[in-house]
Amino acid sequence: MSRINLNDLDPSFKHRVAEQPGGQGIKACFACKACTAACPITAVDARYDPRKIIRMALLGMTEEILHSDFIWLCSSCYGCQEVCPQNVSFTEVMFAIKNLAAAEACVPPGLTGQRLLLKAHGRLYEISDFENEKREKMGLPRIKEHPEDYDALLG
Amino acid sequence: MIVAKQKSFSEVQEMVRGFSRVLVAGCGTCVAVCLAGGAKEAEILATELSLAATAQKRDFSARAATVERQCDREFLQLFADQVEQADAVISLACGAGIQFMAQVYPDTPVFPGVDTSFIGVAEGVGVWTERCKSCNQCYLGITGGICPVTMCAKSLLNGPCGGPKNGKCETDPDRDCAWVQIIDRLGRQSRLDILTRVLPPRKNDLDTQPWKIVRQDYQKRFSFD
Amino acid sequence: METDALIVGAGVAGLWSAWELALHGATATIVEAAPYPGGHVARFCCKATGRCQKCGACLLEDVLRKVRGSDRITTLLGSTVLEASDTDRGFDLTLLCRPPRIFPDRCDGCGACTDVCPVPGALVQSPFDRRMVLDQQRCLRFQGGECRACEEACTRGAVNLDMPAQKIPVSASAVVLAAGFRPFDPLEKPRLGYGRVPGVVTAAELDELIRTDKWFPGAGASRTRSVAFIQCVGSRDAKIGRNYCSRVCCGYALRLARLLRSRYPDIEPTMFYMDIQSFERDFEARLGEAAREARLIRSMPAEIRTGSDGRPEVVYEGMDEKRVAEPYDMVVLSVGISPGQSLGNLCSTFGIDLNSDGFLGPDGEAVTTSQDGLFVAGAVQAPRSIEDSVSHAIKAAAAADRYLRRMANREKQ
Amino acid sequence: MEALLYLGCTVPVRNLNYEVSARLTAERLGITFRDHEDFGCCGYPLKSLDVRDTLAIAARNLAIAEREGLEICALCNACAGTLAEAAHVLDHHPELKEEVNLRLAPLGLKYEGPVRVRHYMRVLWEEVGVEAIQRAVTRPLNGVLVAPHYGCHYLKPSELTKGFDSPDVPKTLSGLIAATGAQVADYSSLKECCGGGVLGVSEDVANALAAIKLADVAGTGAHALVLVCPFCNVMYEGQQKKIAKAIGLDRKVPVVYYPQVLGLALGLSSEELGFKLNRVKPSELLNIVEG
Amino acid sequence: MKTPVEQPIPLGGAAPPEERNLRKVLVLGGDRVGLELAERLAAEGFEVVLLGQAQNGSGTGGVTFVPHGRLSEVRGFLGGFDVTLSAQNGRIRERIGHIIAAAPAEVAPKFSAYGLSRTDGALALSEFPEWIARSDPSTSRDGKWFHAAFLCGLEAGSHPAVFSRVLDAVEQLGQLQNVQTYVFTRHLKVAGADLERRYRESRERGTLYFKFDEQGCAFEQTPEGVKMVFSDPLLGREMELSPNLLVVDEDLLPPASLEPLLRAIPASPAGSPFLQPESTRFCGVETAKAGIYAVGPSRGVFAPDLIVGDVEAVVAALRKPLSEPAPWTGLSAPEVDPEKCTMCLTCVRICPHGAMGFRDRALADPFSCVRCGICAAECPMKAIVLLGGVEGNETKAQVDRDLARVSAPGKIVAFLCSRSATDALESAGIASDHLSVVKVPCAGTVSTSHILTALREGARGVLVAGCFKGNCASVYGTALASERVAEITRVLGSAGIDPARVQYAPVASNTPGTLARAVRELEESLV
Repeated sequence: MSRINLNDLDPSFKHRVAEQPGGQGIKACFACKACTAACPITAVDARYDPRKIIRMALLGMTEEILHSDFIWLCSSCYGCQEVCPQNVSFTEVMFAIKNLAAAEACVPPGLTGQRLLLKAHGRLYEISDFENEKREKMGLPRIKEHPEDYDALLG
Repeated sequence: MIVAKQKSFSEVQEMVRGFSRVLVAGCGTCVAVCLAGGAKEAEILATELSLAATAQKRDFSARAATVERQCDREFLQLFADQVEQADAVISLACGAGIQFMAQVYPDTPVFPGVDTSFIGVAEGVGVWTERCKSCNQCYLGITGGICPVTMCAKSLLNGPCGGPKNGKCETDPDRDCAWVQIIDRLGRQSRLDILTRVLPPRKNDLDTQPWKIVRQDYQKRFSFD
Repeated sequence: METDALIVGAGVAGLWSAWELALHGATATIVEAAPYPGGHVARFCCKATGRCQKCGACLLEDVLRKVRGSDRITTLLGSTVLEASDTDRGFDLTLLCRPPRIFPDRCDGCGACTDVCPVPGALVQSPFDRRMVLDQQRCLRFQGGECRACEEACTRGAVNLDMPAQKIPVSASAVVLAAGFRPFDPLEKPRLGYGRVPGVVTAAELDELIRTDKWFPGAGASRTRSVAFIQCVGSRDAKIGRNYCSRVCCGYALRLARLLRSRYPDIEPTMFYMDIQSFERDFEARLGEAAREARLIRSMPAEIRTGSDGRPEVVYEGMDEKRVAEPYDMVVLSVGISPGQSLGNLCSTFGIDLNSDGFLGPDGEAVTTSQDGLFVAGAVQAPRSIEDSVSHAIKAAAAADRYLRRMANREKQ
Repeated sequence: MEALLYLGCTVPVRNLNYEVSARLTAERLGITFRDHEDFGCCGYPLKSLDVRDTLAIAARNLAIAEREGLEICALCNACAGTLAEAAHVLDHHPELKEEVNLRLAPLGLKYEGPVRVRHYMRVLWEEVGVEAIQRAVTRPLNGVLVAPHYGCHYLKPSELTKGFDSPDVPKTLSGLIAATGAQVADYSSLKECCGGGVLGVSEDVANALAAIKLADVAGTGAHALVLVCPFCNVMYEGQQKKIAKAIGLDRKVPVVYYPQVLGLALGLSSEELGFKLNRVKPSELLNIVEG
Repeated sequence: MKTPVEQPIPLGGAAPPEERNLRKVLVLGGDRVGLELAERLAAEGFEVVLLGQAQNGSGTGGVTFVPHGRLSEVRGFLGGFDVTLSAQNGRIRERIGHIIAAAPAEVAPKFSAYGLSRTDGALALSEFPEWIARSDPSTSRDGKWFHAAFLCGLEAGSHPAVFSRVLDAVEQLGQLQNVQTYVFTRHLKVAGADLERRYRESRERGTLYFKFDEQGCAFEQTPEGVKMVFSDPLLGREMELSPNLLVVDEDLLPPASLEPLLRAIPASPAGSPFLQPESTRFCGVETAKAGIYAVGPSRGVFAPDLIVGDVEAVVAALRKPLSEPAPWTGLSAPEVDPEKCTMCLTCVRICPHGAMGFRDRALADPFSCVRCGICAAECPMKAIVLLGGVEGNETKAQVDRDLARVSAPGKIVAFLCSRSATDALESAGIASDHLSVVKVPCAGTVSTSHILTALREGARGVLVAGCFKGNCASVYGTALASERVAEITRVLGSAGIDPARVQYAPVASNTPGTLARAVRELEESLV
């Protein structure tokens, strides 16, 4: 990997992340490494490493982070933020970072599909008559969809 | 001050082998000051000898006694009773004291408990250095108060030998070269011109090695003419 | 009863302030809740490894010797301050003095009482002379129960639970609060396995075991070789409101590690840390030595759990592997210094506030408080090492002495 | 007690066994579930794209509950977590609440808060209690050995679960299982994440996570893995075949929902509890209980 | 014999003063601390000579300023120091009651440690306040970020006092727009009042920290500026930074003016620049010599708030009424028998506390002496005795008296230091029928002849139990005692006696096991 020149990085990135809901804590990190030790994803895929991601964000390696595939690997298990002694809600910070990536349209395709589903049905799974009949057979109440509300909310 | 150092215990033990009543005689002046033969050392040596004898189940006793100076007959006479009861004496005085002790008590074997080392000074706690060879022809007046006879490994009188390195003696890199120091000192005092005078060779004949000094003025007390 | 200075706490700071005040000619009364003096330090062992490691624990015995020899100092053990009000001459206080329930001259330290006592820690051996002492703040009988097991078990008639506690009014011109600290309770961090995972102890527990000669590495396959020290347990942790460094634990752990190794050279210590906080004069040299003897790993473990072989396992981020679960024979938690338990009471009794870290008195190093004539000394005010507590106590005594002189002058006029 | 039952997206379509057993057991234990037809998705799936969208959607559901004056009881860990977290965030950040309410206004909804959101297990633990469950048990599940799986959002973030359970030393699900008379299997990867959160991004990573627990639980010889979340179910039941093949697991791990286990202990039949919908059949377990 | 290193002879020098002036104080100052101390003392009625203070005070009476003055020699004792000062207008001799070293720390920028030299873009930490007063990094470069790097204990450990000053600077820069600050360090020392909180706040404002372990940072300095090349310990990737401003930290060192005082305190360890011995027993402002006090940097304390506390403590120390120390030993100061004293000056030179002087014979200053008894043990003429004893008017030396009372035959005679082993004995519960105990004030009290006497009287073994090395309150009492034991065991060996019969054991007052083990090991070696 080529040498990183700090003069070329983007010191404002950390402040931008901190402005996102949930991203506030990012700058408090003092790199104790407990988060990585608690991360189940790191254990199976070395590309994902909480303290490295937070380091890259703090250093301002904006492009490398937002265009990466690894930020989407967070399973949002909250393990990292439970162990953090500095109250960095890292799971929320990851959402904040992913939101920034999404704003730049760097999103895995599956996720945008879910958004469309919600707009269309107000649910991840369409409720067809077939579903409701199956439910009725088991003595369960029918379910309604409210796509208009979700469509309105999601614009 | 005369500086001496204690002989090893085994050497002392060996000397008095075969004697069973030993007096350990301390001297309260030079050897006390250089922590080799004062009252405490005398007592310690006596106790050590007794302990060793006890361990070997020998009939033995050692006593310690200390006087102001063993180089004076008056003080030595204070030992009379103790020497009477002893069959040998270990003197912790300098070589002079030991000999005088032996002379005053000619019937009793007197052994040295210390090795007399030199005439020197106390540099600090437990550190003594030699300053004088008692050569009887003192040059200190022209060598800035530093004795080349004592301090120079070759006792040179006319400047360094050519071997000193960084101000140290060629025989021992820890030892200051006397002549470098002499030149330094005289330089500080702006008296270097003194050294332009060449000193004649040191006299080494019988005239300069007096074994006796007699002050005629005191001797005259006894003459009535 | 009248005294120039009332000192709350007979730990190393309280004792030292009393002694310094006595040197100034003042009289001092020390009030200590525990049944023996010395506070936490009384349970610390000497960490010397053939040479002194400068832990400072011996300073307690030094000052106790002095305090015992001083006729200007009165020490009331088993006693607490019930009420205090300030007057124009100082403070009027009411003390609750609980007489010692075990007569030291009859007790031979046989331990029969401890064997029958239902409350752990209520009857303990004095750290100074092996005799037993009763902590009335734990004893069932003095907490509203009816137990007399120890009295009945003692064959020498050394226990007497019936002497009445007394309320004693005291007027004091100055008060020095030296109530000490509370070690962080590692149960507040359940992921570190304390109390659950076998082989996990606090540094202070290990310390006391060594002091009382009860710690041995064992033999054979179960011999303790690998020992992990976990730093910053309850320190530098904003999540639990401890946004401060406890200052002493790095040095404490390094000393313990070196002590263990000096006694049992096959012990291999590992230290998990963030930044090593020690800066005594010759520290860098000693850190170098310590680093050769202990493995230093800059990583905070996420969890300590019971491994498959029953040993404690430390889960941390390693250098190459991301998530390492490493088994150790023993895991030592370097628990931090927390504000003392009784601080809330002291605050309301004396009308002062906690500082920003939750300790008593002002921030920083000052020994004065918002109340005239009220001083703080030692770890009651901030985390402090033994040595620092002593120098802080000397300063507190200095300030109190100045105050006492001012009061005396005013009275003269 | 009475609560609005929040089904979320997956349960009412894919996990009818969970829903039916939850409703039946609740009824037996004196919990009244009310349905609300306006509930939709909790908002969790959009959190990666825009946290504000998630808050708005969650707030919609919360506002509905608020209007009804009832708390929400959710069956899914993610729904319970997302709704509870949204309520927590909105209650603590007035500026976000204001923003969200602007978006809700056109729908005729407003969130004032607070609204309480609890997982069904939490309701069981806190409202019914282990002792009452024990008393209600008519058919103790003696001889049954099951492994609990809590799931991440059940225990974390602890700001939301404080006072209920500990993410470090979880105990409630084990306690609830023990109340049925079944034995709780102890295994080392108890707190491991199922991986469901990354399934949409990387199936490999998700499966690798789920595999850890499946292998572990298989090793304990438990009769079933007990879940309380449809997300976890996707991994442990839905992906089990693939994972088993990939890691060479020769033993199937039956997967059941806690209310199914509880239902059995309360005397309900496996048929009533929807066991026929369990894809990895807990035949051994059912054999022990129903013979 | 090799030429020995020259050792300064401690300047107990003169005889203890007959009259003491405790109201006159010499303060070695040089900054605000010295001035404040002088004024505090003057306000309490002391007559103060303030040395080295260039600026004039606020005009408080009672302070004599000796600007640019230097201490050149100290002799004497508490209440009667004969002090020689070199001042601008020649040498001044003064009789002084107390001497306080309150000079500021030497501040040494660490440019050379990093291979850097000072330039406009590379400053020392102390220069930062002046730099920031005349620079405005945030507006000078139109929207581009200004990068400011601080070094803080990068090559070795730092000190909280240094980090606190780095934080001061970082906090100032943190107020500005478009300034990115970096701190390069090794172990960040946050163990000081408020430092952890300020550390966190600095991160919140955007400061980035690089904490190196073994690997460091390379500096390339050109006329254009400094380029730093390093591997980020957290990302493990090569990085470079060309800071617009590089601020180099500084070492805090003790004041250089202490030499004459160091010579006046025999217990100053060779080569140590500090006035207090390393021993943990010295934790206030007092040094090993009565009447000489060390404030802040002179005793190794650099944190500003701690120095303020030192000032308070030293003022109080001077207020204390004069009292003979160590009443709990029950001993009075050493008496020197004029008949026996041969004026060898061993006691004057060996006393760690500089408590011995001489006139027509050696004399102890009772206010400087701590009753350790090292002088008596070392006197070659057995001329010194420590008088007294707990029971009152004893007329014999305490140890000799106790030794005469113990029953030695068949027992282990244990000489126990009052600072350590005596306490340990109380809590150890050692069966006392094994031991004949002689309590001594310090292990250094036990002379060779005491040990030999015990053996002669039939002791099976002799244990000298004192403090650990580095812990002795008389600094080297321990070392002297163990050396004496070593010498005796050498002699015993050549005398055919089991050398294991005499042992020195370091023992801790608070860890009774250390004594129990020592006794057990000695007994086992005797079997």
